[in-house]
Amino acid sequence: MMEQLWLIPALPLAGFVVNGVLGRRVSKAVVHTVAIGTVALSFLWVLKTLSALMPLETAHVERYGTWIASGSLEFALEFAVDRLTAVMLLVVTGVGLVIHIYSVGYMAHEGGYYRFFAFLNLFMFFMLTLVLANNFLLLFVGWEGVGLCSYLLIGFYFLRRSATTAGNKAFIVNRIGDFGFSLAMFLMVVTFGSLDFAKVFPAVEKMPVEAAAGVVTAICLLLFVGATGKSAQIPLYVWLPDAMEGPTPVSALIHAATMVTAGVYMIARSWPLFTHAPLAMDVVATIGLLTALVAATIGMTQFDIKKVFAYSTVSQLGYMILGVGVGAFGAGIFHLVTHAFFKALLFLGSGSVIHALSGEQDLRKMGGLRKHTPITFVTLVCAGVAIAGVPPFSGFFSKDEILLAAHHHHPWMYWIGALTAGITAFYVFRAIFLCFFGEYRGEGRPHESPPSMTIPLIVLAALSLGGGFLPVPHFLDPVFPAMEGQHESALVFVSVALGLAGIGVAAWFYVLRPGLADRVAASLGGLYRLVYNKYFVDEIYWAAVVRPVVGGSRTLLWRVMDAGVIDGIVNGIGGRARDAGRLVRLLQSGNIRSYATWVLLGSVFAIIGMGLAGGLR
Amino acid sequence: MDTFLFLIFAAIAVGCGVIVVSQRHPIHSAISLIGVMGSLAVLYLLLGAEFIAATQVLVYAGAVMVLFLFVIMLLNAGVEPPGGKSWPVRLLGIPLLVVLLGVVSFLIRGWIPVKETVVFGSFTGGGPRDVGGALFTEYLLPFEIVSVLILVAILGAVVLGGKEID
Amino acid sequence: MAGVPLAWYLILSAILFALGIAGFLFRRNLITMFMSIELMLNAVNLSFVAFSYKFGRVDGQIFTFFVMVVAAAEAAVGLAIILAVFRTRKTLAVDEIDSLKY
Amino acid sequence: MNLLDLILLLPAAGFLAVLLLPRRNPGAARGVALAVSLAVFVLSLALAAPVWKDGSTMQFVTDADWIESPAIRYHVGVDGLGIWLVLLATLLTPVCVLVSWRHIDRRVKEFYAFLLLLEVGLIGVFVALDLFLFYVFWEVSLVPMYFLIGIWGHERRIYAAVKFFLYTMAGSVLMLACIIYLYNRTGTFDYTSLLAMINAGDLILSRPEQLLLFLGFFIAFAIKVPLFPLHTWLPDAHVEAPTAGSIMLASVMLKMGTYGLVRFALPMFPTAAREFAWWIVILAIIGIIYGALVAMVQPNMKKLVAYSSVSHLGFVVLGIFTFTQAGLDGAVYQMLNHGISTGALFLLVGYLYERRHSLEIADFGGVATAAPNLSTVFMITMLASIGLPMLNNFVGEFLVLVGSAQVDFRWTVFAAIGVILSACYMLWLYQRVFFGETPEKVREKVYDLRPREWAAAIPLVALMVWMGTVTKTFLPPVSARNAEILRQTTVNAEFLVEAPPGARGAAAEAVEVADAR
Repeated sequence: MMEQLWLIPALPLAGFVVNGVLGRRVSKAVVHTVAIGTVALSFLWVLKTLSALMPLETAHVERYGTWIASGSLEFALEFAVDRLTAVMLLVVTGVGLVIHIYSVGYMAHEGGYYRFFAFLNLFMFFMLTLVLANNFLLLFVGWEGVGLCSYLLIGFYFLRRSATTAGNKAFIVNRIGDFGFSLAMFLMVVTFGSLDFAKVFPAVEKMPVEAAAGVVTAICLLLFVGATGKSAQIPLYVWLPDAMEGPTPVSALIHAATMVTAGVYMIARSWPLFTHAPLAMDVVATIGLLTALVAATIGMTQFDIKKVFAYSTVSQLGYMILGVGVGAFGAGIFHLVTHAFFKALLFLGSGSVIHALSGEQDLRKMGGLRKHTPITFVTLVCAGVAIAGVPPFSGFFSKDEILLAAHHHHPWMYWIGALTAGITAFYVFRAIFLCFFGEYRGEGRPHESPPSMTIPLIVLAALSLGGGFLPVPHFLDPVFPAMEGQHESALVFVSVALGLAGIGVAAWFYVLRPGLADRVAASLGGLYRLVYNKYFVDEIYWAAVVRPVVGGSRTLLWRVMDAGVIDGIVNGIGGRARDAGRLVRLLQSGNIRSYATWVLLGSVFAIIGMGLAGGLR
Repeated sequence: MDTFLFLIFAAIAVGCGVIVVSQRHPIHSAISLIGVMGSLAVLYLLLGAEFIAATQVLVYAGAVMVLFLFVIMLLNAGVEPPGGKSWPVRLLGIPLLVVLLGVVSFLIRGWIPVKETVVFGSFTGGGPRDVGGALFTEYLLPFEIVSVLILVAILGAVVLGGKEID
Repeated sequence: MAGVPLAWYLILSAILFALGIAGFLFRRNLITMFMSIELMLNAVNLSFVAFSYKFGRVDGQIFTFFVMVVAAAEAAVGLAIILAVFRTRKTLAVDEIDSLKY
Repeated sequence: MNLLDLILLLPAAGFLAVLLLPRRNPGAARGVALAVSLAVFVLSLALAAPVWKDGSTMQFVTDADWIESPAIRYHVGVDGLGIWLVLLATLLTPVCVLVSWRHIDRRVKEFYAFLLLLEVGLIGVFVALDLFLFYVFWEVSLVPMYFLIGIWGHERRIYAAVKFFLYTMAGSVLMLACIIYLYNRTGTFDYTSLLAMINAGDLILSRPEQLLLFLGFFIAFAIKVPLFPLHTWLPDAHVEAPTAGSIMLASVMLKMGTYGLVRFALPMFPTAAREFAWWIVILAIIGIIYGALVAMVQPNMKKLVAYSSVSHLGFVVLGIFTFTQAGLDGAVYQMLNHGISTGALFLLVGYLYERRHSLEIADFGGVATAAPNLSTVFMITMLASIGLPMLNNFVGEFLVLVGSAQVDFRWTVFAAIGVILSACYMLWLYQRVFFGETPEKVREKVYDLRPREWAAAIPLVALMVWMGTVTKTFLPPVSARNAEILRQTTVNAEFLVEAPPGARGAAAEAVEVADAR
């Protein structure tokens, strides 16, 4: 039975085409009606499809034809829905819809309104394609497509150089990740002769362990390279903080809730591969954990509110990667869902603050806003407690599940993860306290945002608070392999305690004893500067990669090699030919008697030759 | 008798030829050239080419050389100045000439046996009747073409010599 | 009856021809060079006539006839050119007339 | 006379007609050129359907005597390999006519005449089945391009034109020598007869013969491609050429080289091709990375696009010398893709030049504000060029890389680096030209697309999307022909097993490699 799955991505695509072609000529109302309408229809279609397909014990596959066929290779246009996809579909269309609505208010006074909504719709199309894809190639289509939209939307304010540079950085860093992903695909084609999930995964299962180890590990590591790009893990996380140059709804939708989690989704989706490559899994988990810690420490020191949340996103993505890395795929996806709620909320809330302050993003120029923007304040606190892992809010459930699974894997992973949870609580509440408590330190008159912005905030706040009770892990049980081992409930208290301690410290530093934070920072000296400057990673990349490549290309390859050596040889050949000509033309002296001599010389040779050959006989 | 005549006129021809080449003044060269041509006419007679011998005297020694003399006098050409600019001539001229002469003589020697001799009167096909017969039958077309050529040459000479070339 | 060997005629022709070349090479006066050419033509004519005798046919002489005619025409045009050259260059020294070069 | 002959004849007739037009009336020259080129395009569309049904055999064949001795035949035909390239040439000629409408303002009728003559040469190259005829068309296409660059180019046009001519000539002379050698061996220039002889084992070239002949052909083709390190004529030629010249050069002429490799070099000298494959692939990969790196630092837009061509065509050569179905299909597809997307890039750069009269990136900035539609079209083209999925280049690059992965994964790794770099240089270009504040000069001079310019750009953009999504329209005939060519390369290698002992080892190895795949 066909459920017309293709409609789900096609609707936003239609919105993109309509807005892209006509958007400049119609009013803003028409633009956002089209954009929101298509996404809403898509959301409804998801609901309809899922209710028709429930309980969805096995995947529902729809085939629309062949995309690329060459010899025995065939790459199909195939969409599939299973429970994992169902969760993702709901998150993407649901959060996407909320953020579309929010954007109406946020973008009301911006230029390029139609462009913004067209790009958002295009993003929805690619993200839904990514989620629905039933083979790696189609997944890759979505994967690259969302990267494109990310690029377009980060560089939305294209008059600002920093914005377009950030866009380029995002695209190129993602390209490096995609390089890994595509290599993984090629390796899969070579190994399994196909990219269909339905063919690759069973083939892995059947492979003997010894044969599988090498190549499957390689595939997994390459896939993970892709994931580090898209999901902003070490060493490719550097683009995400810069991506905050884009409008805030974009940061919420693409760079918090959906696109950046594609890596997590992809790893979870290809669990049959990863479970056959324990080494790769360890790498994944370690990188995830490391990213979570490093990003969290940077988050503690930043003053740009969006940068704080950006590093928070990187850190939380680290958690998810840790989750899937230790084999707790369900928990990873669960955290993905709850994170989509509370991080979207954090960004939208910060967007509301920025909107209230007419574009101010520096925490040092905020303060005391809880009186001016009460709804934003309340919803942001909701998000804060959710991310800090305070029970019984959503972050608590999902994060704890990951941490427990990590403990089961390696106890030290748990402790680092728990420490990170404490840091997380600290920096989120540091931001909230700096923003909403104390005295107002900026200029201008803050004002609460319009309902089109606050209503999405409230919806997301509700989801952040209650999202933990969604039975996501249980729902995903049939999809993923079962985790053995039992929960050690004592550990739960540790992480919760650390989280609460983080909130407490933040309150002590920024509410009770303002100024203490600066003294602590000063006493840490170099260490603080190191973290504040994000461990100088951008600078190191610049000096170690970008500059040598660009400079080397310019001087060595272009000037020396191309213009010097190759063209030198070519022009040299031409020049020598010319020299030879210059030499030979001296014969053409203009002196008739010389010519006569040459003629005579020739005749003598001719006659001698003919005589020798017997020609005259 | 044949040998005697041949040797005398061959000697005159070569002698005059050497003067033609060695004299610096064109008048001397021209006069000597007439001598060459005259002696050649005698040799033609010895070879039985009566008509050609006559033409040689009329056309060459008479008309052409007179033309030369006129031009020399018209231009008032004097003794040529010493020195030349062509290094290939100085370097290669004489050796090449010697080699050429040697090779050609060698080839002729090898080719035509010495016992094959020329006897005066043994060939009588060179009278005006014979030449005319061949000329107006077998060689009619070349003959006509040559007549056109001469016409063109006359025109060319008139045009070239007649006025200043800008 | 003893006659002159035919080869002698031919060698005489070769000598005259070589003299003609020598004149062309070593004389620097346009008119003398032109006369050297005439000398060469005459040398060739002698060969023609000699061969005409050898083969007992008149064709060689016909050729000589044509050569004379052409030589006459050539002399007319050539001397006209020399006149023209002299008028523009005011010299007959060939080494000075070398503007047609690289 | 069938349709294909008509397609060859019509632009030739147009060439003469335009030449005979009065010089006073440039409009007439434009009109005639447009009408003729459009007519040719419409006619050539009719070629596609029969070839699509059966891509592996030659269709619309005409085989007539041209010169009796030496036996040169007018033998033309089209199959799955040539059909899209023919269509590419016939499509881009009217586009070029439109592009040059205002841009070319002196010696107008000569320009269009040369353009039509160029079309004859290009179509001819892709349909000729007689080696000598192929060579003739090859040179026929060379001459008008020489004049297009040399007469209507920019400041250093003479240098560029001469360089272009000499480079290409140096290669094609080698090719001619090889063709003549083959003729002396077999008594025929006819490609199909030659192949038949090879298939039947009547013509067995010894290994040294094959190596030398292959090299002769290969160098001619490699210069045209251009393969690193024979590429330096390309940037100069592109920078100096007028827009239409650049488009034809990049889109169609470069394909002559890669087409020649697939059509002639591979099937006729399979042993040599396989023996050299390793080295050629290394050159191709160097070209991919090198071209991209050098493109990154170019201050001139056309040079940048030219170096990007070096990079893209590296993929094509890589695909060809994988000797896999996917690699070859990808390579041929990539030829078309590059024709469309790089053609469009040159078109758009040409538009920018018409406005600002500069090709220096530094002279631009903020064009997105001044000309949003132009920027959008450029964006789509750029995305196609860097291989975004759903646009055309992705399909080709993907297949090429799949093919290379099937042979040696290391190749794929290095070649894929080029994909990263392509994003770098293109995005950077786009940022510097289109984004940012609009300088005064740009605001004054840059206007948005005019209807005539839209008309030239839209078909290309449409094709980018079409070729990226519906590959079924284009790929099947190509695949069919490539399968045939692959079979041919193994057949030849098999015959060589029975050849003299010197060739035995290599040939046997080649067969083994073929079987292993």
